[in-house]
Amino acid sequence: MPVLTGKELRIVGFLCNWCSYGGADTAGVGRFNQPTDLRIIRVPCSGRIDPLFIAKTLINGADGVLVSGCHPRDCHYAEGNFYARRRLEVLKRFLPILGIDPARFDYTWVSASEGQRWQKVVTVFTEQIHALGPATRHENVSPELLAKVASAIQGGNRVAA
Amino acid sequence: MRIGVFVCHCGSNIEGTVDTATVAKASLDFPEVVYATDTMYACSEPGQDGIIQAIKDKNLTGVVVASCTPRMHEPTFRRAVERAGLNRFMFEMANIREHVSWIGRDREANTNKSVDLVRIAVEKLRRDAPLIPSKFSVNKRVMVIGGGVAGIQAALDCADGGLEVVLVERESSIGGKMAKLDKTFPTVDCSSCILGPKMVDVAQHPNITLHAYSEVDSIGGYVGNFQVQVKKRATYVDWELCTGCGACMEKCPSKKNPDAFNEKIGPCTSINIPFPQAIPKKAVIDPTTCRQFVKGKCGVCAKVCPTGAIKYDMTDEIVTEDVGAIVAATGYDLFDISKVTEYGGGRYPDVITGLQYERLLSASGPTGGHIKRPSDGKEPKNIVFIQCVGSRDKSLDRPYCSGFCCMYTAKQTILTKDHIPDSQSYVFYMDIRSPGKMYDEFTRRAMEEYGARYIRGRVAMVYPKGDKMIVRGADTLAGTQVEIEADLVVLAAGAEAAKGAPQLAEKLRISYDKYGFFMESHPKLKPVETNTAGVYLAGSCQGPKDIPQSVGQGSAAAAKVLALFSKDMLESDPQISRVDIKRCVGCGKCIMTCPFKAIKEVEFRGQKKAEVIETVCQGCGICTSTCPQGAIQLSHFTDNQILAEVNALCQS
Amino acid sequence: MSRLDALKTRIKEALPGLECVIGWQKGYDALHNTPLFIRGEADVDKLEWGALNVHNPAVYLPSFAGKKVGVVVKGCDSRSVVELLQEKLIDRDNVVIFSAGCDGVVDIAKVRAKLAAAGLSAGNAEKVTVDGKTVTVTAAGKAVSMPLAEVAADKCLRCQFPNAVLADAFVGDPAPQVQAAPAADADLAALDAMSVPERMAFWRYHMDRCIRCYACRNACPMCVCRDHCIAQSREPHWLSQEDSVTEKLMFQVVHAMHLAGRCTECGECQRACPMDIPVLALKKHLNRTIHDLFNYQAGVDVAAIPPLLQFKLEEDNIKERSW
Amino acid sequence: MAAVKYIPREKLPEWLKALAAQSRVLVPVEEGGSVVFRQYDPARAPVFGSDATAPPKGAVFPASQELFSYAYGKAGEENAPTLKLDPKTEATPTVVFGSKPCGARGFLIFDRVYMGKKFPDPYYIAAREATVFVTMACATVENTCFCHWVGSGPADAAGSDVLLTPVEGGYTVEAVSEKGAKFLDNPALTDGAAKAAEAEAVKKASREALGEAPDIATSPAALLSLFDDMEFWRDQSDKCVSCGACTYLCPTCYCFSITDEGTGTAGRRMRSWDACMHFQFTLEASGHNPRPTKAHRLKNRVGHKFSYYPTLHDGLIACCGCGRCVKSCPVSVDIREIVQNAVAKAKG
Repeated sequence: MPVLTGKELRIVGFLCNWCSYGGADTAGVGRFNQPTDLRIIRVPCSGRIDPLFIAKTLINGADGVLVSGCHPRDCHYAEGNFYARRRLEVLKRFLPILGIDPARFDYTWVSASEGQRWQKVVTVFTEQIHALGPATRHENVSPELLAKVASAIQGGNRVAA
Repeated sequence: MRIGVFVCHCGSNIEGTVDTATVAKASLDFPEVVYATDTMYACSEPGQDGIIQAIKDKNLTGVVVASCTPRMHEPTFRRAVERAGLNRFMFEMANIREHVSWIGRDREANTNKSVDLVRIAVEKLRRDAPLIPSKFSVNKRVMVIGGGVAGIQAALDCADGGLEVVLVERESSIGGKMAKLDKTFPTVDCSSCILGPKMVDVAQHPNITLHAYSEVDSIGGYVGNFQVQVKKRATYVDWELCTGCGACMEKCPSKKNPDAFNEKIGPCTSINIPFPQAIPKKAVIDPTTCRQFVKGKCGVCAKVCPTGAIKYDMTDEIVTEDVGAIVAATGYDLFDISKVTEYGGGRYPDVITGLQYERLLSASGPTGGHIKRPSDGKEPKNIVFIQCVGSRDKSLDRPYCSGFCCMYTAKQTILTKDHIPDSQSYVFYMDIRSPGKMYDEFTRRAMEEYGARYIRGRVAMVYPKGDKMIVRGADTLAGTQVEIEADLVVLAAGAEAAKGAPQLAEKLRISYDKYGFFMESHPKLKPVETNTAGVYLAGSCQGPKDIPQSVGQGSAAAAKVLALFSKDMLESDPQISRVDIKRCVGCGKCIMTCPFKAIKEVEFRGQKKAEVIETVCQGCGICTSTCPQGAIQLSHFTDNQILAEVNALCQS
Repeated sequence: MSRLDALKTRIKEALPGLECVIGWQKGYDALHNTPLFIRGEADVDKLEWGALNVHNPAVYLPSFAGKKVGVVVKGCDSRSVVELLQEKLIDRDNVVIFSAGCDGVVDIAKVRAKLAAAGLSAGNAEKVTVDGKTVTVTAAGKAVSMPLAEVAADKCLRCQFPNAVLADAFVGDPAPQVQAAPAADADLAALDAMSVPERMAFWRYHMDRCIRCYACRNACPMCVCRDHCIAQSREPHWLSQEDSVTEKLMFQVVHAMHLAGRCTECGECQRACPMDIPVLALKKHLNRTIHDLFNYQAGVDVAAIPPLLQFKLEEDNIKERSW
Repeated sequence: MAAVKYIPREKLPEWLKALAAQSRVLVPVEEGGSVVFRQYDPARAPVFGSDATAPPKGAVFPASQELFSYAYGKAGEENAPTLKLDPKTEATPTVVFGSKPCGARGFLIFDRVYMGKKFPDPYYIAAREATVFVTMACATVENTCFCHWVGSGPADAAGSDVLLTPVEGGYTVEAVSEKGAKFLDNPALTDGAAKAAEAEAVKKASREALGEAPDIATSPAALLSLFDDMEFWRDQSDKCVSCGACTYLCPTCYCFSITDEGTGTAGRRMRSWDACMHFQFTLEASGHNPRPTKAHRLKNRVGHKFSYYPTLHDGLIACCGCGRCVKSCPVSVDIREIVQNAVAKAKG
């Protein structure tokens, strides 16, 4: 029973321990109501988040991935979120070429004190994913779309030919 | 592995919206889970005993507790499983309170989500390995950054506790903001009379080394073994020789410089000792105004100095201090009142800050303790105090209360009446915040005994009319507009983070909030700790505080340092990165990206390899996400563990 | 003296101090050259220089770690050498770079298509001549001429570096600069024109026939994990042994992301693919992103730091989302 | 054997449709510039002219195959683990239609390994028995073809069940096995006696186009004698990039590895193609690798095909001469050249 069918979508969060995981805790302590879809994976630092984790999660069929770390300059490890910012931005721009809607992935910064901000981020992101609906996996591309793309390529050995 | 899962009710905190029994039952379907139960309070003594008993009875080799945030009780439960004979890292938590039960009322969805969180905790635990900390020695010296009252207290307590203390002060004297105050509330005793002796103690304490006129340049290392580079700024006076006699100040021809110690309402000489009780009492030349520097000729001070201490060619000097702990006590600065243009601060000389008013009240101030307004030196009769200038104001991005302004304004109205018996003080306020011992009584006295007129309402604008300042505002209790002809307007400028605080926080690798105040480790339970081991906070650098609170925090931080140094060896956190030497190709990308220089290149059978320096590694994992072949793995957060969590959530 | 003869002369001079010199020679038929490892003077005369030198010999350099080798490079290949030097995967003192101006190489797949259009099979190629701007292939007794511009590798159509960016021995006249032709990026343009779901279908269509031989990876000079690649060690378990489209695509994503900011677009991944899967498009797309975000291009500066291994406190081109 | 039949080119779809009604029919089709075997779809015209990029190996020996699925459970008070296995040996009846002779012949090499008495492989046997090969003799040959070196030829029917030969207007059809004979019973097929001579001419012409094969009869001994000559193997393997293209595209390469892929308490045991050109092929758990370099690995690949296998299997060379390893190699490593070099070197 991974998600409640019809009610929830599969949304995975990667949160740094020091800021955003704490921010999510603060939101909880403050009883800030949030949608229930998100499942949080705790990592020490946003710099620990290999963008490939996100690619893997989305390719494996998650409907959305949310990453949150410390605000720039406020990283517990000084520099982790600066590396993360570059890598995550590159990934975000890479996703659409793979056929994955980039709106299924967002990254942001939430500090341990920003419970309300966290509530807002989760709510807005969850709504965004629900607006997109369940993600299609590459295996499940419709035969019609596959045929359409195949016929456009037919006869060539390169993308455009 | 044999895994036990304990699902906590947390009284009704979790059980209220999560069916914990169902979560426990569902957990039994997860791989290698052989025991699962719900429990009333997992963290309580019977709760912990239950876990320990189950580990023994069921031969568990790993434990998952589904309860509150691991940021709260992970250490508690790790100690519990350790007491039962397991390695304390064979433990994972599922946060079903802060992340589930407290953020939604849908019991079905919450229960289902809790099962998922236990599922990923189990998958992570299955890939946990026992970790054993290594020990390292502690350098039992402490650095205190900031020589205000909080820093002084921390330094003295540490020094009295037998530690070597290095105190670093940005200005040429310690004392901080308190040294500028005339009297202190609610006792109205003389600020320098109570602070002065402590400053002298600092100077005389054999365990304290003071670097005044100095700043922290960079910080390396880790708890127990920090290396701090301190930049001693050039004073152009050899302090070994300077006796503080003041002859140079008498003869200095450049006399009209704004005096920073006097909050720029009085002049000072280019070579200066800020105030008579300064510690150290040594002169400093300001090269931006000194004629020797500006015009290239003068040299008067060098001629008159009886000890030949003047050194125009002095340069900044870097000294390295090795310490085991650091207390940050860098205080606060004042909100820039010129940002509230309708009050005219910065434009009209007779609109001043509360701290400037303190200098006017002080016998050692520019007016010798006589209240004379800056514009024409006349004694003011009608004085208007405006509260919350740069505090509790969202439009200025200063939503917080600075805490101590209500009290010092009350004190200032009392002192005003003492100085000028025929004067009248008016105070525009939003609310009076006086929750300390004897505080509310004190504000009452200001109103009732000293006749200060408190007007609840905001001031709309302040403008000059002849030699008066017209203060126009609202009296919300009377429901009327008020206009007062004032001789002097005193703004209770709010406290804000000290200049350069974020930069220092970055050097210390501690967090700071959006206003620049340093973040404590826990707002209630760890108020002087930070998230960086070995770095503590004291005083207003964490948020605005009055003197007793600052002193209390100084002592608290000292107690933390003394407790840390009570051990000869510290245990390093074993959650660090490790290199699989077979897979490492020696490309050095991890070395390039490590923020702590915790990875070095080594030769292994003629090949370049990376090696982690255990005590330096902080466990951030940047290296792990940088290494393409996964040769360097952060223990407890390995690629395999995170992938297992991902797979547990995204089963195809 | 021709470029080839000049190269031979310089290699002969240097050979005694070198483990070997890597270049090209004639292959199994007229259409195929193949990498050459010159270990003795007799081998030098096998060297070829021209449009059939399609391979990037930089791929072999890291395997000679600790030994001093020579390598003959085209302009594009030299960028890989620069990148290897930058990442300290090879030692500048241990590599001698020979080069000459390059007028472009053919894309065998395009030649194959041209021949097929003429009713001929590339598998029957008997003779190939490259004369200035024209390639003439004789197969089954029939000669077919094709403009080099129409059968050149895509990378040649937008070549910025027809002359090596780094060389110890650059011989002959430099080759003229190339005017970038839009056809060079037709692959990206086609993908750009597709909707996001169509791109998903596109990869589903192509990755389906991937045989997981990892020629794309092994031909890539920047894939330095080699024997320890997670694709096969499956430790860490980034990829499973399932031969599903998602697993195959995931490998391409791993490859592309590991190359982000490092890929010089030599195109070997796609050229090497026996199943003609257009995997280069992924890297080209990433390179475009890297260039947009960080104004960076790999393989031109030995002293540069790849953009994902550094950062700026304030990024110029990354806009934070407001919530 | 039955008499030669004939089918006009335009009637092929009719026959294919009839076959597809009974079995899975795999035909070579163009896909993104490559030719691969895919389930017959009347909308996609098969490509019979040139040899497929990938041989029909996967029809019988899939790139990745589930051997069985498993699920762990728990039982009793103590939640003792239980295991449920679900093996999948049944095979789908399949017709591989339009492979070249070399593609079908490859399975002869498999058969001796997987259908032997010692270790019969139920998965392979089931799939092999369920598959019929309707093979297309070659009318043309390519530079990389060398089937005639290994005892085969462009019209070799070994391993096939039906042999088609392209002639003017269509194909002659001959059953070459009893299994194949049953497939000729279709109205689209007519008597082909009149075309038989033309078909024979086509076969002869393509065989002649291959020219004379060099004598490599001594290859088993020659390769063995060079086993320790690592300089020889270094020179042969210098340009190899250690990918698996040659192996995975080879109709005779039959090596596999086995892995369990599970999530949670359930999973599948997979058998997948493995490639001896990869470092991991012989990597031992200790970290030791008896074939640490590509020279060792290439030596094994060539040695296995032209020495060790024929020594064990009555001189049968484990190569069908399709030339895919040469044609698809990113750096044109040429196994013919290596074998000849070895034979020459051994002669001295």
